[in-house]
Amino acid sequence: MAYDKKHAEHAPAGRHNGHSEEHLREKHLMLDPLPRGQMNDMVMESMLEKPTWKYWLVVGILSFIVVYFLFYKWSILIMKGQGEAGVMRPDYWGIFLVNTVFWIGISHAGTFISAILRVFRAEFRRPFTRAAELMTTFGLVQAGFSIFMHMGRVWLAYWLMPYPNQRMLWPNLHSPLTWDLLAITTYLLSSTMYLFLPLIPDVAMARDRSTGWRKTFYKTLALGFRGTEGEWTHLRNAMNIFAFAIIPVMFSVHTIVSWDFAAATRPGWSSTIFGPYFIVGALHSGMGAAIVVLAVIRGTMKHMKYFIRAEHFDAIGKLMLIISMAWAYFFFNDYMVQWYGGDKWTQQLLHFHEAGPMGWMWFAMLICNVAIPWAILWNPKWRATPWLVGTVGIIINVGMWFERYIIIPISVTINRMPFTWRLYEPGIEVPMGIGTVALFILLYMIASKLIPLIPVWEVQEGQMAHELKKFGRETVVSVSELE
Amino acid sequence: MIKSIFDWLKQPLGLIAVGITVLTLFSIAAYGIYTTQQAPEQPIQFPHQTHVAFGIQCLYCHPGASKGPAAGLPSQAKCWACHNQIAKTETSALLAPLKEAVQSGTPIQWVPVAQVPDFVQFNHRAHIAAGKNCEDCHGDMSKVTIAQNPQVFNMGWCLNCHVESAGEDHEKLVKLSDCGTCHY
Amino acid sequence: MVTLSDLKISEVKLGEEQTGKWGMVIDQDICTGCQACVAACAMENNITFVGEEDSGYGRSMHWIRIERFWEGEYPEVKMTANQPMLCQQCGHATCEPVCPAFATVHSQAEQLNLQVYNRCVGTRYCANNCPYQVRSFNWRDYQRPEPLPNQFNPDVTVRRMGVMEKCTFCIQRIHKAQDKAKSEGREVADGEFTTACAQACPANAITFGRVDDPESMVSQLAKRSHGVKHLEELGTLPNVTYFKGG
Amino acid sequence: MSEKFSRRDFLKLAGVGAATSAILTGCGPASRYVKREPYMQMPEYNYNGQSTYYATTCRECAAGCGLIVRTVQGRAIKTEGNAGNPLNLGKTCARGQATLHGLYNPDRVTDPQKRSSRGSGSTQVMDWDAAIQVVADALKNNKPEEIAFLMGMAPDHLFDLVSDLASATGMNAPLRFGALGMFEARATLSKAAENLFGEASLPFFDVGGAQVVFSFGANFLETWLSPVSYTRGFAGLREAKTKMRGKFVQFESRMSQTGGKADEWIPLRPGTEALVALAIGKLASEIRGGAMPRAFENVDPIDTASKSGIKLETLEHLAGMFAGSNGALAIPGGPALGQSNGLAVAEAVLALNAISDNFGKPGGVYLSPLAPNQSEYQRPASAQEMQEFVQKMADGKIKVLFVHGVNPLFELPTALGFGGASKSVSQIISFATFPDETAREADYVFPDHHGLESWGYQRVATGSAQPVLSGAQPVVSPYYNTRATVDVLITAAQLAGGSFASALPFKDEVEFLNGKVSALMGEVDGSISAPDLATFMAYFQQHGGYWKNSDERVAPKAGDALNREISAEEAEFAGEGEFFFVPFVSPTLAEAGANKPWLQELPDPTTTVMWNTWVEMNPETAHELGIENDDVVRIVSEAGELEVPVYLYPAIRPDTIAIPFGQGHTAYGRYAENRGVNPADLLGQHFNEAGDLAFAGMKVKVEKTGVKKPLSRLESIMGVYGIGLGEEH
Repeated sequence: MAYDKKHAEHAPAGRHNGHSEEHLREKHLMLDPLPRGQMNDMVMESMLEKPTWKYWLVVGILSFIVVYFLFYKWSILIMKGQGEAGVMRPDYWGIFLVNTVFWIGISHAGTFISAILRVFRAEFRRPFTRAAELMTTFGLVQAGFSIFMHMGRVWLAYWLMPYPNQRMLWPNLHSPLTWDLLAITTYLLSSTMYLFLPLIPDVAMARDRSTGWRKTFYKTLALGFRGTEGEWTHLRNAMNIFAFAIIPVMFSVHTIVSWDFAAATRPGWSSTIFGPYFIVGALHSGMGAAIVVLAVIRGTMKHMKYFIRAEHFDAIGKLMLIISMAWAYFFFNDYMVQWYGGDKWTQQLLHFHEAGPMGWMWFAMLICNVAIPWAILWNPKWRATPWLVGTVGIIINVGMWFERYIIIPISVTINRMPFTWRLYEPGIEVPMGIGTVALFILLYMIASKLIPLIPVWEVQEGQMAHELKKFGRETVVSVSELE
Repeated sequence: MIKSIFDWLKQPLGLIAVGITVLTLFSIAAYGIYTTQQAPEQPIQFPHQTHVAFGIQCLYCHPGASKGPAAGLPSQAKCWACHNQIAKTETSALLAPLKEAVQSGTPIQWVPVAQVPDFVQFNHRAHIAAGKNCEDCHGDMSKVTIAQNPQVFNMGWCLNCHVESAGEDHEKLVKLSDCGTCHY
Repeated sequence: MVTLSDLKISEVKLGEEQTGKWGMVIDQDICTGCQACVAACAMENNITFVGEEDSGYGRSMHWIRIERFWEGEYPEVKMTANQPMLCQQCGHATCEPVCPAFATVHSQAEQLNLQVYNRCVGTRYCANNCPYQVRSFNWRDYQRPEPLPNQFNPDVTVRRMGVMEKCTFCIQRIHKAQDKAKSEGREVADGEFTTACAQACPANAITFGRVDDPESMVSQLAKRSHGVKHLEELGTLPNVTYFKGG
Repeated sequence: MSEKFSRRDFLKLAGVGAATSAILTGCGPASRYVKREPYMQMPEYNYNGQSTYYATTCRECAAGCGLIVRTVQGRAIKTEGNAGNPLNLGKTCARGQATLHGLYNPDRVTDPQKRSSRGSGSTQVMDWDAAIQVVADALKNNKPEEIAFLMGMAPDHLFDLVSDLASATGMNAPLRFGALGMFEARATLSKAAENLFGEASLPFFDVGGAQVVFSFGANFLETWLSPVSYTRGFAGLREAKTKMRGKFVQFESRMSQTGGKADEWIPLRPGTEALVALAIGKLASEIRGGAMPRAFENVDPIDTASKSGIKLETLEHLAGMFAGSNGALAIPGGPALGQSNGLAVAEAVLALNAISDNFGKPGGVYLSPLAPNQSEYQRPASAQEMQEFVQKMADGKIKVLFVHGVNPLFELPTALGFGGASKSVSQIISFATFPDETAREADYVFPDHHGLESWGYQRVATGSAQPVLSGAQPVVSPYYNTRATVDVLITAAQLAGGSFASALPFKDEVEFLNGKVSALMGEVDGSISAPDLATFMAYFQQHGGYWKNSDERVAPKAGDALNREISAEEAEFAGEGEFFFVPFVSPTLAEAGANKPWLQELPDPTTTVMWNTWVEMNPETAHELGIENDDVVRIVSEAGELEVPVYLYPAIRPDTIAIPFGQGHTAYGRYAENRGVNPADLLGQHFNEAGDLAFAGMKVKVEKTGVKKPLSRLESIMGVYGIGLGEEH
């Protein structure tokens, strides 16, 4: 049942013209179907493969980082107070909120890839929707953690939830933060369900191919899915509803996050364009993160080179390029509007961004978010090189983190009371931020051993629906509508 | 390993064990909360009912209530003013601590019963002036020995009364439901 | 149990103009910057000190601070008029709508911006959104060793780690004066009490009183032509008037 | 379940429950299990939960402002000014507000102590009987002329008691000294008054009534003489209620907090104050016309302009301003007087007032009224007198030294050698409330009450138009096992017997006070009057003192103020170095505030630095030397050297540096110890003609150390100075 690598990567060269069969196979779709059983086995094998010592080493290191940097430091933070972090007047908000926005941004690409591309029936999405959806959930976990780290009295966080009480006290619905919490909770719940629905057939498949505790585990998760026609219909309906419903949720979440800033009276924050700007920014970092995840999965897990191919990197690379352009547009737009506004504090802030002590970060942000993606993703060959696109993904994420850092602690340095201006120097936030990254990776590594990272039924569905047909001398892709 | 634990827990015995654990935790929590609502131990088992039965007014010993924020505890000099004329003071074991305190000049360490947290700025005077009686909040002292709270002094209880007493008077309602009336 | 609908006033009318009740006038021309108000405020309101390191890193807890800038170059250098900056008790405050927990709310009764310490969860949004930057946060559980706590004012809550605090216009004094006046069956007279800062100020640069009473000292002073309100252009309706003088 | 078990269980579980509910609901500490102590005997004027207010006197400096202290259940909560006291009319400065941090300071001396060896931290607690015996033995076993008292600047009841004791027994007369008096150059001021007006009194400047005020170095809004009173005067100068808004010009080389409020700040070259004053006098006299007064004959304005660094046009403009005003007032003070020619400066500036003819007129110069129970002005010791005293100590002529209310090891310049001379004194007994440097070098510390715990009175030296005797009473009962020094001395004198016992025939402090104050009963025009002593004393305590109802300021006899020759020499500077050195008293800390944490946390009014010492340096100069903010530099004078971080101060002459006095303690409690430096370490033994230290007459060198020590500033270095914002547009 071993899958022959040659089959995929070194397809016999017999090209006639640009529309040759092989060309189509390579460029667009996985039109080199394998038997269903074999494909299922490949996915199972990638999951059940006995972890190497390297895997355990990485898991060990990450666990240590999570336990020490995230939870131990957090307990210190809770006991000793926010003074352990670098926040002060006027930088009341620091890296914790930078990380919150950053992780929410990352979580966006998951939904974007799986919901929007599903709604628009972008076929190339099929093999990596699962990995992207996992990113949504895992990213939101980090975002939630970061928000709780930020709170001065986190043990009272439940006050932000509306619950009936004798004191007639409710959360303030005027506050963007209340909506933040509601939106993030909604998003976390809906994206988890949206992750779970397409997972059902795959865990059902896994259930049928595993023994021991895994069988119990998958049996519980599969909810008794047997693959009858009725079940498929229900599943498809549910997924369709969710795919459509989660899109506005996704847009609302980051718009609401942007309100935290846009609704404030601070110079540089009070901007009407922050909503779409933040969404595009979120997609920018999210796509970057997704491509990194894909590159890592492809590079480290067995059989993944069949499922995740250069053509997918090419497709996502194009998307990244477009999003980078959109981001540049919004950035420029925001900048121009603020600059033309001529408010003296905003002028001061813009000047501080570029020429202040953290000016290097402003330029680094532009290089990472615009210059490098444009230079590399323009080239189809480079775009189809997984490690290169993955590197660009990392660079974009660094740039987007810088962007949030500039928007939060650097921008709040400049306010309307020059007597209070002060530069932020992070403290315990840095190790705790690293802790969230470690937890994110760790969750992925655990997930890769527990659930199929490739939605194998979706891939099969795509392969069934598409077929190469010859019309005379032309080879074309035929599509049969399944849904 | 994990499976075996799961399996064991699914047995009737396992289910019972789970039930007992949950019940124990719940009981401890409930008991902990219950105990906080009990009257604490006092240095002297002060019989309020006896004093009330003699017709002593609340304000005789707690005169601050009508004048300012705190009702206050009577000084032992005040206790002694009556008690040194009462023969029983010499004999009663209950009163021995009082005698001891007065003679040695050490203050009596009462444990406060009716308390609000530090962040609540309570003023007795305003409540007495508004026509509230002591027993409305502190219960009927003719029925208890050492003071006991008839209810928990929590915000819902305070606010309920505030809103009710405001009635239809909008201005009064504004004042009585303002956060700054009690919290600053 | 009372429900929300029983409380007609609980629908806080944010964004509506408030008339203002208590106000302050500060004459910067006679403020000497002596810090007596700062010390008086700290003593009255149980404000903690934070030590050298934290105070140098923008974590001092002053509810009132005196700002001064420089004009010109040596030898024609001038210190600008000292500017005591404290909570402006805005009629339309930017701190209020952003608090998710209603910990900073507008007092409908006293027309002040309240900070309800026990409701504060420490998101610090209010401080971020305050254009005057006059809020201070309890970054740590700052310890005041025994017997310093003997000095605590029992009328003011001692704040703990993780809550925001700010100038209250000495609301405890407002309540005390009102309570006293009520017990005597009269209204609070102008000048009967004042805030700790105004009381201490050796130059009498701070005047406190009812801005809704046209006869009060503070209203009379505020009528002077050269009074300014800081950042009024933001629509915050501040209740502190400054005289730049000079 | 046994009773015992149930109780323990109950407490434990209740504790857990309370802690849990505290955490989950955010309700603060569950104070349910606190104990509450009622009064054993409630004072009749007390109510539960109600404040009681007591009038007393502020002891934070020697000005003698009246205080009203709010107490609740025996704890002092807040100090306010006593609105009845004519000196401060209900106002206080920051130090008066923070006096409670002294009362409840965690580092007070709690019991009488015997020190195992001088300077060591190990002490042995004594009981008061033994302590008093020590004092009695010290009095008895030494010759009276070998016993000396060193006291704080305040002319209070203890000073009267010790003066009485000294005059009756032949002991050395008590010396009053304070760094504030040294930096104010009080001796120079009263000497100049003596020279000009024939009366060695403290002049009083009616700033509030003036139209134009020229201040030569007088930092009257900070610590000078009576800052609260002078601040009120300043407000009067500025307020345009019945007159035009008055103008204010400050002449000084480093902009003080007072100078910061000036309309015109004139950075003259240190040492040329007398010249400038005389030149302005000459130019103003020319404008006024008539014969040129003799006082101004010697000076050449053109020469003055070049020497002082002030343009001639500026001098002319200032002279025009001074001559053209109906109410011009010139004030000498501070560093201008603390120079070798300080007396000439004081005379020249006082003489300026003669042009304006304002002696004894509103907005002019008066002589301060004497306090009600005072017969002549009692000047605190000048630095030169202190030096003579130190010499006496060093020569072994002093066997027993009592120290109260002053910390000479910190306040006196090291160069005067108090530390070395004290080794020749066989017994040093300190009555310090706080464990300061001198107390650490003392053999015994017999702590006095804090000012808010003690009885007494204090004469107001200046600042009020009415004669004022501020009264003090305990507002709280003593927190620690301390005892009033007056009581200690009375009891010890009884024990010592002989002339000591007969000099102090009192039962206790209160009897002594009654005796002193009762003399006022018969006086007319007093603020209080009563037929009997008990009532009179009750009023005295209730109102916070006794004062006359009438203005008793004395108009100085201006006679020949203008017809004396005044030296027009420049000051001489000691030491080598390129910088003039200006030490100044920290306006928030003053000489004894460093142990009060909230005073440490108060930003300095000019630099906003907290919790540390800095050296002010002109940015241009610093730039040339390659020095930046927070760079630690070594300042070297002929007397010593110290290392201190730099504050680039835009309002200081490029050839001048300045360091605040107030920090640099090696003892004095956790908030003061090992914090900052003491600029008095740099001062040499140079005095002016009046005996004041020429503290502003030093030249120093500045060396880089390469170390950085960030100063804690309230201000933003970015927002205020534009540093770190990036280069200009």
